[in-house]
Amino acid sequence: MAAKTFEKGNVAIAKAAVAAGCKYYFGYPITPQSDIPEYLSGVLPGVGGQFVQAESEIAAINMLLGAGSTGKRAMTSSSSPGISLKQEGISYMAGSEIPGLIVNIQRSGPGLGGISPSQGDYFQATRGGGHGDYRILVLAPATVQEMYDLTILAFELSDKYRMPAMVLADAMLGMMKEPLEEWIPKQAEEDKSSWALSGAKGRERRKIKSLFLGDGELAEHNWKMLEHYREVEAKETRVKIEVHDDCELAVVAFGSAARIAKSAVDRLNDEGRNIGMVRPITVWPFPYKEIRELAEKDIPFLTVELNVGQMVEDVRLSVEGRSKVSFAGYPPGYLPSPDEIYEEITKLLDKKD
Amino acid sequence: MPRLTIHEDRCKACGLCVEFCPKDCLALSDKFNPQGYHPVELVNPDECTGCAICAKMCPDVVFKVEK
Amino acid sequence: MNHAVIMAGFGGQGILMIGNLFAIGALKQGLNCTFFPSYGVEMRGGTANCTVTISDHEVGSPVTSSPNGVVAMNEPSVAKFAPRIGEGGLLLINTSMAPDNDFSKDGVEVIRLPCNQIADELGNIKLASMVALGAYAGRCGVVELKFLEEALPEVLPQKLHKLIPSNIEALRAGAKRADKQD
Amino acid sequence: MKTVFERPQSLVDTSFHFCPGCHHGTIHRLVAEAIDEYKVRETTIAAASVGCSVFLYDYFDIDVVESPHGRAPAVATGIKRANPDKFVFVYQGDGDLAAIGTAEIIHAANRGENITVIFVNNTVYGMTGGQMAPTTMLGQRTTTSPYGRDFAQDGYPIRMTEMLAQLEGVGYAARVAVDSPAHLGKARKAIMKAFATQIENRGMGFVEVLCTCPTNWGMGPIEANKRIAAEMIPYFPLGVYKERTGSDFM
Repeated sequence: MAAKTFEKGNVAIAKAAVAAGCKYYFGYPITPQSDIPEYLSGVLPGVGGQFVQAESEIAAINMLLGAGSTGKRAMTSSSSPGISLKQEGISYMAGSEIPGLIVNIQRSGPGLGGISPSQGDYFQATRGGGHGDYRILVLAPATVQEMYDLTILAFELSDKYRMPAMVLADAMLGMMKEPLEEWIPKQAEEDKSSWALSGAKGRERRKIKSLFLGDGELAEHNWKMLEHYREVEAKETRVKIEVHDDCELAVVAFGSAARIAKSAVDRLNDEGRNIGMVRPITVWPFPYKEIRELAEKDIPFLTVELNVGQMVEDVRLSVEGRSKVSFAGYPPGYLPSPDEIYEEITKLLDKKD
Repeated sequence: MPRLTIHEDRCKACGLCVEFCPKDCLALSDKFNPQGYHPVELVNPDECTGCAICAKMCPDVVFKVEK
Repeated sequence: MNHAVIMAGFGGQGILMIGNLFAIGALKQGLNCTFFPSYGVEMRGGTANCTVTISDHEVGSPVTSSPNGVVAMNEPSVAKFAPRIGEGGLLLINTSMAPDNDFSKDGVEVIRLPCNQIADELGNIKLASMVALGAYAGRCGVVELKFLEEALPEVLPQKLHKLIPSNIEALRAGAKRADKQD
Repeated sequence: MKTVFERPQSLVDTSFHFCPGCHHGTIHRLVAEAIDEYKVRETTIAAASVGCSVFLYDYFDIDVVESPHGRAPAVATGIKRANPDKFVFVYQGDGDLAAIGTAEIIHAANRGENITVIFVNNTVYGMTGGQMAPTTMLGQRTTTSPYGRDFAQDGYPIRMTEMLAQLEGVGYAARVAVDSPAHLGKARKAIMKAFATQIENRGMGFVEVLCTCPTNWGMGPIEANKRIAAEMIPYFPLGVYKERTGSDFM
């Protein structure tokens, strides 16, 4: 086992990108994710890569689109307002089936908002975000180690399914330090020679595009993408479930909210209650099936988010009315403590008892 | 004598070739091509010098010129 | 065991440095830990604070509203964080920067230590935060001093490594003075 | 018998969708001739833009990726940075390059991206139906300047070549036209130079091509062709605005 270092979440992402063989970074500075471009601007030139500080987030995402179209592992990173600007390019990448990694270290919105942690971009991330009808892979780490592990996984899934992938974290996970064990993926990078642009030498020319004007062409393309999505949902949904028999209530939370909620849940369980915890690791694909199975056991849910109610809609869709879904949300700009979540859970249990 | 090959089907009858031919060798014909245009035709083959100005001015790459 | 401590003071007092040192010391002792800094506007001249959470199991929340301890390097930090300390908690007040503070709370042990003066006596005023950390660590006992000393090379930038002995001295002096207060 | 003129090999043998007399076809052909001349067909990756030129990928026998509106220089930056051994060009209209994509072209130029840019200026938005472009001439009526472009209302037509030539990252900048055999010869030469600039690693090669949009100008192809010399060239002077002779980057 490699020695652990004590690392910032943002740096863990940057290190994971290098470990995953990503040599190309395109980005524009924004708090609280600038550690990522700062780290990579130092490292990438030394590994034969390229670091480009773009003139805007719009340019950066399109540089990613360009590099991705040639099959090269590449990435961009930003925080909420910058991710909004990238939506155009993400839509084009999705429509053109170009892989690439987008990191969103969420801050508080709307607008310029603030730089404190938030989960206000859940809808934007999981519903496509840009125009059209598409999905991208969205992975939600909750520890610095997961910032590393899921970044590598995001590259792999993105290549495998030719879909843009997003690591959806926030200012808390980006700025905090935790022990990190670095590792190098053994899995060889996906062979992209069957579709990537490389110059039409000894083969037919290739077009990578999202414009389909022929009769029925676009619908056919979108049906094909939908098939992809269904495959991803079936194979790549990841969720951490800690629910025991006779569970009184299961808390559903992802990312930093899950960290805070976990402390409250641990405290209640130490006090003799039986509270479960469900933490989606992929938020698209969302673990609908897994949550529905818990609902079938009559377990009620409390969704905890650092927003005023986004993922809770997915939880409600999961249970399809089978059990009660409560919500504890904290608007962008406010960071709750474990004690406050403890109180929320206690209130719910009191009502039930 | 130069040889002018006209890919009539491609012609959109914009007339730039006719306009710029220094020897007035070209004209738009009365017939229709599959695109519904009156394609260009060589009406004065003896005067053609193979200068290829028609080919260069044509936006639709209708001509091939040999000499 | 779960121990959350908030360290706070003016920017430039070495707050984030001692927070890091405490965390890495805990790591060296075989414990789990998280370090969550305040950042952004506060880094530019105002107050700085960080939360270090140490646990013998997986660390849950990296933030807390009721810390087990507070290291307050100046007056505003006492006012802001000390009232949040939970039962059985520990507060270190740097009396050099908060001379008249008389904060007290039931169930909270208070160490009052003139960290700047002690550092000055050691020959380097910049060691004040190390004195404070030594005092806090020595008293709360969550992380042994020897692990903090071991962690120093990882926290101090290379160019300050020649100052490791004086940093060790400051840690030990803090621990010793805090001990004497009983 | 010797072939004096024929379809360039890297131009796919198919009809253009462009309107009669539209110069896009002419410019496509010139670019294809340059691809053939420099034998880069098998190493070229182009970034298509949005507008009438979006179908570039149907006409060139090369690898092409489509870009969002205005972003082709950024897309090309990504391609070229990740693949410095490939030949990368963009082909953009005036709405794409000089309006929505102004930031992308200026900064790609300023970074000295080693790419070739073909900028098609026909003073109007073509595909969307003849709206006013940043290059629309003063007094020119379009569907969104029904009283004619007025500088007090809409500003002056933008001269991109002059602007970009100022930037150190640009190795070659020229404005040409394709309205006469003489101008065509110079246009061909300029496009070749812009290709060579990239091949010799001398930064961005930029060629602005003045051309017609007979349909949206409401003119016949010949009348439209005459407008270039009569109205456009006096405001958009032709010529080479910059040409680095060697690797003289600072």
